[in-house]
Amino acid sequence: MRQVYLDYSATTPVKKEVLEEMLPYFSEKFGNPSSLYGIGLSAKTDINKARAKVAHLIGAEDREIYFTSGGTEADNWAVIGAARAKKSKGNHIITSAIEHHALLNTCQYLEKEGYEVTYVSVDSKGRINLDELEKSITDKTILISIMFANNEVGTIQPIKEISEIAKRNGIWFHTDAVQALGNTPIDVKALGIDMMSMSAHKIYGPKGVGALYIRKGIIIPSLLSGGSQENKRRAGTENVAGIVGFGKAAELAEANLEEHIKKVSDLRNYFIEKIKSNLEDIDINGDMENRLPGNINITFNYVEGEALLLYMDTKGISASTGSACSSASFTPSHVLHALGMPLEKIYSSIRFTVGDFTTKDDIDYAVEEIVKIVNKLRSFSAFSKERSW
Amino acid sequence: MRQVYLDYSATTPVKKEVLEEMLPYFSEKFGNPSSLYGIGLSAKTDINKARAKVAHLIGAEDREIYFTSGGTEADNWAVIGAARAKKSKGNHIITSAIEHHALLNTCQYLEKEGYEVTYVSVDSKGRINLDELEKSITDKTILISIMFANNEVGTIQPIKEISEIAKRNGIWFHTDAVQALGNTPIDVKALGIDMMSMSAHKIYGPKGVGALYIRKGIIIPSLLSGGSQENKRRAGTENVAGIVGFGKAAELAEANLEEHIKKVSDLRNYFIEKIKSNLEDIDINGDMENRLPGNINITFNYVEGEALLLYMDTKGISASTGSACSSASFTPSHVLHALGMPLEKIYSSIRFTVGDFTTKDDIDYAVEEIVKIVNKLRSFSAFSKERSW
Amino acid sequence: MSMYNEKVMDHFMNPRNAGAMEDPDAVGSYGSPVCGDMMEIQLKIENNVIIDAKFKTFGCGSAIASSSVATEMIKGKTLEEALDLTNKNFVDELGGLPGPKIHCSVLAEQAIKSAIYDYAKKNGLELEGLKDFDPDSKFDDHHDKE
Amino acid sequence: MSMYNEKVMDHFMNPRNAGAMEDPDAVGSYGSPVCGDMMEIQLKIENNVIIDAKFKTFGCGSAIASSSVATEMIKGKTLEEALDLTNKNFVDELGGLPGPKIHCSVLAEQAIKSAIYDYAKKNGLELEGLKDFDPDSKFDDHHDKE
Ligand SMILES: Cc1ncc(COP(=O)(O)O)c(C=O)c1O
Ligand SMILES: Cc1ncc(COP(=O)(O)O)c(C=O)c1O
Repeated sequence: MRQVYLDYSATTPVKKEVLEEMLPYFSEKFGNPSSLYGIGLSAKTDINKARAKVAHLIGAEDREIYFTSGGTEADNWAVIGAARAKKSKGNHIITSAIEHHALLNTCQYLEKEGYEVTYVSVDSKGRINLDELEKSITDKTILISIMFANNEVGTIQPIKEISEIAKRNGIWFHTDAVQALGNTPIDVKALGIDMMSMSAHKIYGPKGVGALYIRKGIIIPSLLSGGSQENKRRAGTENVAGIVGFGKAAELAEANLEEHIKKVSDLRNYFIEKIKSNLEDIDINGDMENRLPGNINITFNYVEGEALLLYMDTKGISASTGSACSSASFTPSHVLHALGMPLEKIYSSIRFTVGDFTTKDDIDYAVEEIVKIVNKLRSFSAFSKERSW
Repeated sequence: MRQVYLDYSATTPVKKEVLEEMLPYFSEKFGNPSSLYGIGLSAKTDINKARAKVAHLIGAEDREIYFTSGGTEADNWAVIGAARAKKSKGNHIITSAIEHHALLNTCQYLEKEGYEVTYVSVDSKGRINLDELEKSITDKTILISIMFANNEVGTIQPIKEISEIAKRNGIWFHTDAVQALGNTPIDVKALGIDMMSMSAHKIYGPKGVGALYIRKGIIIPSLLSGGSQENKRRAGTENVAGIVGFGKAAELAEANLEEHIKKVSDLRNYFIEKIKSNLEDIDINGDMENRLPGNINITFNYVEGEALLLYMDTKGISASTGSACSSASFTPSHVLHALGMPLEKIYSSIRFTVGDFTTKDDIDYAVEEIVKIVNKLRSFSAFSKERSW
Repeated sequence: MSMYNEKVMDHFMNPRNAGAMEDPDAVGSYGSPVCGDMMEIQLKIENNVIIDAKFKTFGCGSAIASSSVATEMIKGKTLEEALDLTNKNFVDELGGLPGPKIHCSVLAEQAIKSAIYDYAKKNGLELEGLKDFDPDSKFDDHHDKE
Repeated sequence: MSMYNEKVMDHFMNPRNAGAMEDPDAVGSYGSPVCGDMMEIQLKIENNVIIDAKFKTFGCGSAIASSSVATEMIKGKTLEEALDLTNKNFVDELGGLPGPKIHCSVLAEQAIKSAIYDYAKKNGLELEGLKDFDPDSKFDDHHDKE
């Protein structure tokens, strides 16, 4: 059966060039980078080459990049690290209502310890309220953490404006750029970012490796302690193959950035136009201006999302309701909720993301099948245009 | 140049069968295991197959295995998790003086927070003092964490006796089995272990993946929070390829256990006999009875370890001083120190570990070269039998 | 690979009795769009026997499959027999549902009860199986909250 | 691949002047086995000029390479000239050492000073370059502690 993968925000396939670069590190160049002999030292050198590539993609210095086991660890580390480092200054953290659970749940963990967290609201397009952000700052505020781009609706935040507010108030600014990386230009220096989370598997690299950018001068305690890897800030034998793969993926992302954005946003717009002209009663969610190039979020009114996903799956079409990691948990998306959408619409919403391997033909096929499926499901839905909810 | 790798305790090459099993998960079966569609669900199923293999190797139930980014994360999680979970009961942790830094540094981190830690001493062979352990228990003791086998001298601890002491006193017992796994039979139920750390790259699996066994009934908070992966106890998109590789490595370890132990300990003994009969003034450290099959730790009196390692490296022979992760840090081994060795002997000690790909011929070559090197370095050392330190 | 077994998938992909009928003798519904699940059922009844059933469901795979299998199972049954069926019977007939999805089958049970209640009310029947049925009961969120 | 550059590796693998001589005119040492580094140096001196040097070192790669390059550099130099050499000169001559290893080169500087001090004492010389040299100074741990 034809397979059309439209869930690049959940994860991406490892690109051929990336896998090729990784392969020697499993069984040949397998040395422990902390060792003093040849195959150990060369592994260390190769990790540092990967570090330089990731740094270059975001305009950082090499030594400001710390490899982690993924975006989740980077988010946990940044927030818990800032909380511990700034304990004597205060206990207040500002974030947004639409962050990824890696951030939200870490904040909740800290709340149980007595930290206070403000969740700034967003408008119906998913852009945070800058005024509200600035007003929520107190003299106890130690961290502002606002995601660069949202994983469900793709809305890109006004990062520069946020960093200026943070700077003006002498507060550290962290951003979760897991979705933004490789999908929009990022220059951490120009944007005034203090810490930034990244993940390899969203940019055609392997799963289980990510990085935290920590601006030099910022000192936070380790989340994982032990050996003296990563300049003594993140312990654990390095996932050498994974890191090398992340480096290569970053290099490709940088080289292809413009082309990628153009290609993917064209496909996205084609998808949206096509589905709009073939189906009634659908809503396109999010912000068409400040949006990740590949993101499409649609409410198919009167059709429940999981049912739609499963029908699509039988046609080889992959997409998701909300973020992948909550797909299996059947809870309505906190992001769409924060955008002010009613629950029934949230249940009827699907995220599609197109990527580097998507073709126009894929979209023609997908839209055609989706239209058929939606019409079928609507034919026996308890709701309809006539009997609206 | 001939390469003879004698540092299997630092890391192991990924076995061919393991890599083969991993390969499809990078670019083909690349789905996010939290997704609802085919390639996501099958990734999830394959993770659970790997979980079953790891569980089987140690006699655990599948659902008691939680995958992590490595041994370091497992150690950090177990100790910090227990500390947080048992906060209301007490603040005292008992461990040993010869633990890996992943454990020691985590304890130190907790000490800064006000926890109290007792570091039980070991005898000259590296076995912990059970009496001292039991006497150090107070009504505030919440965790006993003693490593299964030591990474530097290979000494295996009396795990059953320790777990009985823990049980008798109603205290959780964690063990760092990163080095023991695949090198000695482990049955967590028979041994009464509550939590156990493991790492794939020490058993011919990939770097950057490990696991924590958490006995059912034990509830500790997550170290990484976010998505609902790993039964909601360890967030982060799963390193699917790595986990599948760990599963395969565990399966092979179980199938080959007896043979592996026999082969590797024969090689170890051959190495020791051969070097003893060709060099004077060397000491074999550790315990010849309770020892990991592949571990050899030798003091080459009057010859500094790093110099020896580098000379060996030029002959293609890889070994290490102390643990790999402290090799680069030039601090004398805390393990040999705890065994009561004087500093000059610590500086003159080297760890060799033989493994599944080591041959007798490798050892003949290595010993021959090592003898030449030691004699050369001794010829211009400031110390000698005559001018002893 | 799917989260549901083949039988569930079959009922989900090819739902039996989906849609509406003309002049139903009984109509019932259960659920709420804000909970993500809503089922409407229509019945044709002759001599106390359900001779036809149709459903319309807004809901996930297991809600649709349960609607399908439930309408199949009640056809040919007397009202009392139909009232005896519980969501467990539907789940069993489907060969099982994933743990967090079992509650979705309650939808069908309750919608059927609601339709028969409607019929009983209109026809002045007193049915043992409706003794504990409260047509105004608040719709509980039958999804696992996690 | 190695942590040291080629020149360091050359001096380390093929140390110049390693070993001992007969009837040295001066002997000095520096370091301590408990610090993992100890160097002994022997000099032959004629007319205030170092005409031969030998060393014995227990220590790491950079300690041995520094010993080798230092003994090469002082040969042919007057005592004053030799005293002027610092560990930085040895490191430069070696083309650099890794950061945490630079301190190991201090070993050679101090051992040379100690030998010349021995010679000066035996021969009643007063050397400007020894003004600040304290032969009984405690040996500092020159390794980075971390
Ligand atoms: C915005 C965002 N943050 C964090 C994460 C977590 O990253 P990882 O899956 O690498 O742990 C994800 C993806 O899952 C994400 O989309
Ligand atoms: C005893 C012991 N514990 C923990 C670790 C850390 O494991 P990892 O390298 O997977 O983080 C190691 C190895 O480095 C080890 O030998």
